[in-house]
Amino acid sequence: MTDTNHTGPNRRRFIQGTLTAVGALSLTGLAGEAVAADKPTLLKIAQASDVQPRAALAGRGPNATWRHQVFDTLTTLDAETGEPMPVLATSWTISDDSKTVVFTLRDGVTFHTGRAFTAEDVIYTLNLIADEGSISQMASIARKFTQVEATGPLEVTITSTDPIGKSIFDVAQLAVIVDQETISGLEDGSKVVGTGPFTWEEWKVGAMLRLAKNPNYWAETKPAIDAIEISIITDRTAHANAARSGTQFVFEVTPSEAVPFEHDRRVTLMNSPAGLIFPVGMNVTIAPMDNKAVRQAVGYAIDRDRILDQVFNGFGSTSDLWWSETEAGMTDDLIHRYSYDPDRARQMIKDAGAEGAEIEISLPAIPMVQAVFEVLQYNLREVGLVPTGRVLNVTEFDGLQANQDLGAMFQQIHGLQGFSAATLVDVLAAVRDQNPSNIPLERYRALKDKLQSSTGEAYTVALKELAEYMLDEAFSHVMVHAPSVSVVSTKLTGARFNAVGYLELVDAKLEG
Amino acid sequence: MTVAPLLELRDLGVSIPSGRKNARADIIEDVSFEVAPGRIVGLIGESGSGKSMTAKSIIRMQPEACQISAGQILFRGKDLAKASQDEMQHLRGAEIAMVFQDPLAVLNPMKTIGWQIDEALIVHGTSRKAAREKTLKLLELVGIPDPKERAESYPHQFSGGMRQRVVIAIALANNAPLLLADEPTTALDVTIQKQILDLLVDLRDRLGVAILLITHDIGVVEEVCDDVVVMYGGMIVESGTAAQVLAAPRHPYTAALLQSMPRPQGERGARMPSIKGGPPDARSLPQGCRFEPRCPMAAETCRQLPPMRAAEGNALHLSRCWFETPDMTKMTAVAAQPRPRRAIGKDTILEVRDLKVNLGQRRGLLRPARPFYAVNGVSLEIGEGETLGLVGESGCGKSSLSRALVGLNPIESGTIRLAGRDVSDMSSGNLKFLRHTAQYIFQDPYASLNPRLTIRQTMQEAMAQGPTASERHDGRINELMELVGLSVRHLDRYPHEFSGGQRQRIGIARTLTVEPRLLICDEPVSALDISVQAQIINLLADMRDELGISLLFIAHDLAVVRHLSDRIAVMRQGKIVEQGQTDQIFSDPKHDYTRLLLSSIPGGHAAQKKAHHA
Amino acid sequence: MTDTAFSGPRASKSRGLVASMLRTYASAFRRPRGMLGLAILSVIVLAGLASPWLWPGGVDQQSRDSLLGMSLAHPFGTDQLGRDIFMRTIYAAKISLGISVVAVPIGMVLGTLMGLSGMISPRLGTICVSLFDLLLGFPGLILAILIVLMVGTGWLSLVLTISLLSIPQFGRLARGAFLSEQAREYVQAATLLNISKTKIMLRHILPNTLDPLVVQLGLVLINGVFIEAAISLVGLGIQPPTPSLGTLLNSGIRYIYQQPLYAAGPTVLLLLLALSFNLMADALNAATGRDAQGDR
Amino acid sequence: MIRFLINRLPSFVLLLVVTSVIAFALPRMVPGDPAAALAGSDATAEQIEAIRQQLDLGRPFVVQYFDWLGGLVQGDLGTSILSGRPVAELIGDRVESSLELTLVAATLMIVIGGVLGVLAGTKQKNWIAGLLDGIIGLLVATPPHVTGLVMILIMTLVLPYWPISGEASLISDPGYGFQLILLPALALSLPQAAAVARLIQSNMRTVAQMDFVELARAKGVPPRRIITHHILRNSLGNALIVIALRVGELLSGAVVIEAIFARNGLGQLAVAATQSRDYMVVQVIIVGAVAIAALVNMLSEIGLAILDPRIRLDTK
Repeated sequence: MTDTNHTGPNRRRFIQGTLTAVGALSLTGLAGEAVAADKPTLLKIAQASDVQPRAALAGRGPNATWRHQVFDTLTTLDAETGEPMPVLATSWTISDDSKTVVFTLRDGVTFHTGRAFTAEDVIYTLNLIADEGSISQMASIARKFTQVEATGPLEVTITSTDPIGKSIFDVAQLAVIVDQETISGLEDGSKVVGTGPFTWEEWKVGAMLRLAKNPNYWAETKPAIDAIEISIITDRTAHANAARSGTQFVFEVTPSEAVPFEHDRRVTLMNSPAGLIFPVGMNVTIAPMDNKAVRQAVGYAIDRDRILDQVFNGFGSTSDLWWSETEAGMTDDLIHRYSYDPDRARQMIKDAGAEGAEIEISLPAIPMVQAVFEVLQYNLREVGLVPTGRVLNVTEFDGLQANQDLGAMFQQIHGLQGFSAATLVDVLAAVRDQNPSNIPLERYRALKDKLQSSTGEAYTVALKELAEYMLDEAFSHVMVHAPSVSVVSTKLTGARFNAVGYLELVDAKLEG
Repeated sequence: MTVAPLLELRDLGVSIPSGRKNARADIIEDVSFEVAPGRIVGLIGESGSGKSMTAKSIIRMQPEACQISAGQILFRGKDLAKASQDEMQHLRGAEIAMVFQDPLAVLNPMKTIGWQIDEALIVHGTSRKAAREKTLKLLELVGIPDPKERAESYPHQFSGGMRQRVVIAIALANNAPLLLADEPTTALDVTIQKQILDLLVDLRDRLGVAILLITHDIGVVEEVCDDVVVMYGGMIVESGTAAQVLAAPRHPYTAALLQSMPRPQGERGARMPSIKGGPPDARSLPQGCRFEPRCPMAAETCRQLPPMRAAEGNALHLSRCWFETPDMTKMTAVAAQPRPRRAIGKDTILEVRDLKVNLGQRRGLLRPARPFYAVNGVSLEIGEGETLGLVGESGCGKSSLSRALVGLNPIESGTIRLAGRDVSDMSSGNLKFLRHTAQYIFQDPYASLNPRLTIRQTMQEAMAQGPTASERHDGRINELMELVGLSVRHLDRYPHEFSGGQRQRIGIARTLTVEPRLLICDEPVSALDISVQAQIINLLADMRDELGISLLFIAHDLAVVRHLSDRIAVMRQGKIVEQGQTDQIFSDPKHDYTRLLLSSIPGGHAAQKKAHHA
Repeated sequence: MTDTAFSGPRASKSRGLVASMLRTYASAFRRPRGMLGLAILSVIVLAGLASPWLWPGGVDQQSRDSLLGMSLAHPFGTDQLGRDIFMRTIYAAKISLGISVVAVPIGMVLGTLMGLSGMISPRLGTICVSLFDLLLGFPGLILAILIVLMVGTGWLSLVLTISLLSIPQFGRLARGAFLSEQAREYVQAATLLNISKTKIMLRHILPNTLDPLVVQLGLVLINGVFIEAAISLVGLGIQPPTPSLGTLLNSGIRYIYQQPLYAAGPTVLLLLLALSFNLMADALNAATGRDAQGDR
Repeated sequence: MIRFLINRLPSFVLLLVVTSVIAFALPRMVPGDPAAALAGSDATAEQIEAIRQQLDLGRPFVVQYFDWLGGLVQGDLGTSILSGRPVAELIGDRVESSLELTLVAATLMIVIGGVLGVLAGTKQKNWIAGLLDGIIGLLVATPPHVTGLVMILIMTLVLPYWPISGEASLISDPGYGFQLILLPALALSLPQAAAVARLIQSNMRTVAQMDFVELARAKGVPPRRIITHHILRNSLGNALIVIALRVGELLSGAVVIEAIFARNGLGQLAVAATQSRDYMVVQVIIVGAVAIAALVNMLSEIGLAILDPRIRLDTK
C-alpha cells in the first residue's frame, strides 16, 4: 500500500471523462445488489452535503449530482475541448464584435409539467440570474446584458455592452432553464421543474433526494435508469465507510479516501474535468504582506509537490494558476512560476525584515483545507515566519470573505473550474474585484477588461499579460488543482461529468 | 425438667478473621445452654455481647466472615454445626423459625403479606392453594382481623405491631417447634410490645412452641421468660431459671444490670446505680474475666485468668465468676449518696400556649395545602430548675414539639415564651436569645457530632458562640470535659473513637458551652445500653442540680422519665392528654391512655397492680 | 462494631480538617486499584511532559515518509504528513488531559456552589436545580458547536463546553449531598448553637459532601477527555497541527484502511485513560466509603 | 398520578420558557448569519445583503421571538430558513431514524445491562466477578463514539464487507436495516448498559444485605428463589429511573454516533442546522431535547411509583 504514496504528483490514475463499457470488465458483482431485468433500476448516489434546489441557478458542488438530471441548459461546454455544444439551443450565431448572440431553440421540448418550452423561458431564466437577489456566480456577467429578447418563438437575441462571445457560454453552462410557473417551488424544493431526463420526486432535507425517469424526455434516447436516489452522508468517515460497504453506485470522495479503492475491482475511480483549486491569499494592505517580496517568498516556501502527494495522494496537479493550464498560451514557466525553494524564501523574508513575523492564517473548517494548512504552516515556519491558524466555521468564513475581511493571510477553496479564464477572474472570490486581498484595482481591472474584450490571438496575449501581473503581485498563490474524484461502480456505464464537473446520467445504464 | 431438650448448644465458639493473616479471633466462646419444648428461654445481654450472633449461628445464618470454630449445635440430637447448607435450608422455617427485630425491614416491601406467608409454606412443599388457606388461618391465629382482605395488603399499610404479628405468622407457618425471636419487641411501642409478648406466651402455652427470646430488656425477661441466659463479651456469665437469676443473681454483671435498670416502682430521685465504663470491644477482649475492668469486686485473680464455669451449688443456676455470690454492698456503692435536690424556682423558664406545628404539605402554585398537625394545641410550663418529663409513643408528636421549641420545626400558631420573652416569631434576634437560653440534646449522640471534626474543634466552634471570652476558651473546654466525666486527653479524638455513652457526654458538654438555662433532651438515653443509660441519667441530674438548669426530658420509657422528672406530661396524637406531678401520674392516672401505658410496662405488672389496689 | 472497622482519620500530628481529608484521599492510592490507576496515568502524563526531550524534533516534524508502518524509529508508524504517530499520540494525551484538567475543576467549583446554593436561599437552590436540568437536557454537541461558533475553535471553547457540561454532574451530586447533610443532626446541632450559615456550610456541610464529589471528579475528568475527543472528532475542537486525542482520531479514522495504527493509538490511549481514572475513582470510593461507614 | 403531574407542571413550564429564551438567543449570538450560508461561498457582500432583505431577518428579535413562541403554542414549529420547509416536516423526516436507533439501542441496553448487572450482582467465582467488574468498569467509562470507533476498527478487520454505515428503514427493509443499525445501536447502548448493570449490581448487593432477605433465608427459601423473587424485584426500582434517564442520554448521545455511522437522525439535522445558522430549526430542536429530557425524568418518577407499592398506594 505504501508504494502508492511515492509516485509522481502528476500521475493520473483515473479515467477521465466519459466512462464507456467498463462494465464488461467487471469480474465480481456487488454482493446482494443484483438487479433483475424486470425490476426497476435504482441508481444510488452518495454525497457529503445536501442538495440546494434554491441555488439551482448558481454553481454549487452539492448540486452536481442532480442538476443536469432535472434541468437542461442552452448549451454545454465540451469536457475535452471546452467548445460549446447544443442542448436546448440547436444553433447560435455570434456577431463580429462579439456583443450580440442569437440562440435558436429546440422545438418540441416540454417541462415536466407538460408546458412547452419557449424563448420566454430563456429570457426569464437570464433575468433571474441578473436579478438583484441572484446568487449566481454569473450575475455580474449577466448584468452586462443590455437586452435579452425573443426574436421569435424559438429564438433569443442577447446584446451586451462588452464582448460576450466567450463568456456567454459560461453563463449558459450555469443557467439551467427553469419553469417560471413553479419557480417558487425551488425555494423549499417542494416543486422543482425543468426539462431534463429525470423528474424531481421527493426531497427529505438533509437526508435524501429521489428522482424518477422522465418518460417524455425530448431526446431520442430516453434515460435507461428508472430512478435515482441521492443519499446525504455528511460525515466524511461515514461517507468513506458507505463507499466501502458497496451500497452506493456513485459517490464523491476526497483524494485520500480514494486510495483504498485504487485496487478495488468493483469500482472505477472517475474524476470530473473540473475540480477544486486551493489558493492561499494575502492582504496587500496588512504588514508584512504589504511587501511584495514577502508575498513572493511565500510562493517559494510552499512545497506544492508534498501537498499534492501527502494531502491529495497524487490526485491532481500542482499549478500556480487560477484557471486551467490548457488555456491558450499557458507555459510551464507560468504554471510553475514558484517552485519549492525554502532557502530563497528564507533569504527574501530576512531581507524584507519579516523574519519572525507572526501571521494569522484564516481558513474555513473544511477538512481538505485544514489538511493543506498543516503543510503550509510547516513550510512557512521553515522559512522564518510564525504562522498560526484561525479556523472558521464555513458560514462565518464566507461572510468575512464577502466582506473582504479575512486578515493578513487566508486559505480558500474554489470550485468553478472548467470555465474560461475570462469568466473566472470575475467570479473566483480570490481574484475577483471584491477580493479579500484588497489589490489596487486600476491596473488589475484594466488587464481583466482587455482579456474579456479580446478574442483569438489577442486573448492569448492578454491572458499571459494578466497572468504575469498576478504572479508577480503574488497576492494569491494557487497551490494545487485537485480533481473531484468519484468512485463509480463498474456496473454503472455511460455516466459522465461535463466540463464544469456536473454529472450527466441521461445515457447511464446499470447492469446486473 | 426431664424433658429432652429440643436444642442444646455445647461449647459453641464463633470466630472472625483477626487483623493478622490467617489468624482468627473468637467472638463467641464456650456457649452452652439448652432450650426445652414449651419453654421461653431469655438470652440477654448488651450490644456486642454476642447474643444475636449466637442465635444466628444456630440456624447458620451468621455473617460469612464468622465461622463456627468449636462446639456443637444439637437440634433434636442432630449437630447443625456440621449440617450442609442444603440441609439447613430445609430446616429453616420448617423446624426452626426466626422472628426479627425490625418488622418493617424484614418484610419485603414489594410483596403482599399474603404472598410472603404463602412463600414460607410453598418452599417447604405446600401447594399454592393449601398455602393460602393456611395463611388465612395463620393471620387469624396471630390476631389480624379480616385476614382475607389484609392478605392482599402491603407491609407499609400495616402498623408496627401488625407487621410483627405477620412476621410471627411467617415463623409459625410450618409449625416449627423452635422459634428464635431476636429482639422481637425492641422496635415497638410499649403498648404493642405488651401485645406481642402476650402472643408469644400464648403460643408457648397453646402450641407448646419452644422460644429462644433474645433481648436486652430485663423487663421483658421478667415478664415472659422461664429460663435466662446472660451473655457478656461473647460468653455466658450466668444462666438459670428466670426466678433464680432475677431474684438472686450470682454474677456481679447480672446483679449490676438488674440494679441499674430504672423501675417504675423503684426509689425516685436518688442517683441511679450504674456500671462504670462501657461494654468491651469484641476485637480486644480482656485477658482475664471479661467483666473485670468494670467489676466493682474485681481482684487480681480476675485480671489474670478467666473464671471457669462454676458448677457447684444448684446445677441449673450457673455463674462464671471467681466469687460465689456478688457482694451487693459493693454493687450499690457505685451509686453515690443522693445529692440534695435544688429547689425549683418561682420563675417560669418556658411557657408554651396552644402550640400548633404543621408538618403537612404546604400550598403550592397548583396544589392545595394538606395540613398535618404533628403538634395540635399543646400548652405546658417548666419552672426554673424543674424537670418536666414528656412521654408518649412513637409518632405522638413529642419530637416535633421539642424541635419546634428550638426553631427546627416551623410554628403554625401559638406562643412560646422563654424566660419571659416571647420568641414565637423566631426572628433572628429571638433565635439568638433562644439559642443562648435553651439547648437541645439529640437522641443519637453519634449523628449529632460532625465525624470530621475532633472533639476539640467541635467544642471550640461551640465555644465561639458562647458568652465566654475567647482567651478563656481552652480552660473552659477542659472544665466542661471534666464536668461531664471525660478527660482532657479525649479532646483530640474523633467522634468514632468514643463509645455511645461518651459521645452523649460530649453532646451534653457541647450544649453547656453556651450556658443554657433550659436543656431539651430528646430521648437522650434510648440509644444507649442499660448500663450506660444510668450514667447519662445521673449526669443530667447532676447538671440540673449543680447548675440549676431546667430540663424538658422526652422519652418513651416511663420508668426512665419517672426517675428524673418532677412533673410528667403524657402526649398522644399531638395533644397532651394528661399532665401532673410524677407520683400522682404513677399512683393515680386520670386518663385511660396513661393507664394503658403504665400497665404495659414489662415487669411492672406487680407494682402497678399494687398501686392500683392501694 | 463500626467503630473498630473504621480506618478514617486517626489521631496524629496534623489535626487539620483539610489535612485529614487529604490523608483519606491519599490512602486510596495505597490500594492496589488506586496504585495501578495512578501508575497508568503517571506513565502517560510523564511521557507527555517529557516529550520535548524524548523527541527533540517536535510533534510537528513533517517529512516525506508518510504513512509508514510500524518500525523501531516509529513504533506506531507515521501519519499522512510523515509525522511520528506515537509521539503525537503521547503529546495529544497531554493536551486532551490538560484541557479536561483545566475545565472540569471549574465545572466542579461552579456546580458545587450552585448545588450548595440552597444554603443561602431555598429558592436559589431550586433555580439551580432547574438549571442543572436544562444543562443536562441541552444537546451537548449543539452546545459545543454554539460555543465554538461564538468564541472560535480552540482550547478556550473546549474548556467552556466541558466546564458547562460538568456543572450538573457535580451540581446534582452536591445538591443531593447538601439536602441529606442539611437534615443530619450534627448540622442541626450546629444551627442550634447559633453558628453562622457560612461556617456551617464551610465546616460541616462542604467537607461531608466532598467525598462523592472527589470520586466524581475522576469520572468527570475522563468524561472531559472524551468530550474533547467527541468535539474534535467532528472537527470543532483543537485544530491541527496541534494533536489532541480527538483530532488524531478524526484524521486516523480517515486513514483507517491504510494505517490502522493511526486510529488505534489514540483509541487505546483513551481506553487506558478511562481505565486509569476508573480505577482511581473506585479506590477513592472505597477509601471514602469506609469513611462513610464510620459515620453511621 | 395526575396530582403528581399537576404538581410538576409549573416548574416544567418554567423550564421550557427559560429554555426557549436560551434556544432563541444563543444561536443568534453567534457571528455569521443564514444569509451568508444561503448565498454560498462565492457570494459577494451585496448578494448576501440582498438575501438578508429577502429573508426578512431584520425584524427586532423580540418580535421574532414572540412570533415563534406564538406559533409553537399553536403547534406551528416555524419554517426552516435554509430549506424553506416547515421545521415540523424536517423533524418528521428524521424521527423514524432516530426512533429506530433509540429503540434498538434501548432494547440492547436493557438486555445487556440487565444480564451483566444480574450476573455481577449475584455471587460468582472470584475471577468471573473480577472480569465482570472490569468489563463493566471499562464500558461505563468509554463513551459511545469511542466504542463505535473500536467496533469499526474491529469490523473492518474481521468482517470487511459488513455494512458499517448508512441506513435503511427497519420497516421497509428489515434485514439490511438491522445490519446497519446493529453497530451504532450497540455502540450507543454499551456505555449506558454498563451503567445500568453497575446500578443493578450495587442495588442487588444492597438489597441482599437487607433484613427481608434474611427473613427469606430464615424461611428456608432456596438461594435461587431469593434472587429471583426478593432481590431482583427490589433492585429494579431505581434501576428503572436510571434506565429512563439513560434513554434520554441515548437520545443525546446519538448525535455523534449518527455522524460516525452516517445515519440521518435528528442529531445530524441539529448539527447541520447549527452549522448553517438555521436558527428556526436549531431552536426547536433544543427546546424539544430539553423537554424530552424533563419528560423522561418525570415519567421515570411515575414509573417508580407504579413499581413500588409504597408510593403507588400512598399517592392515590
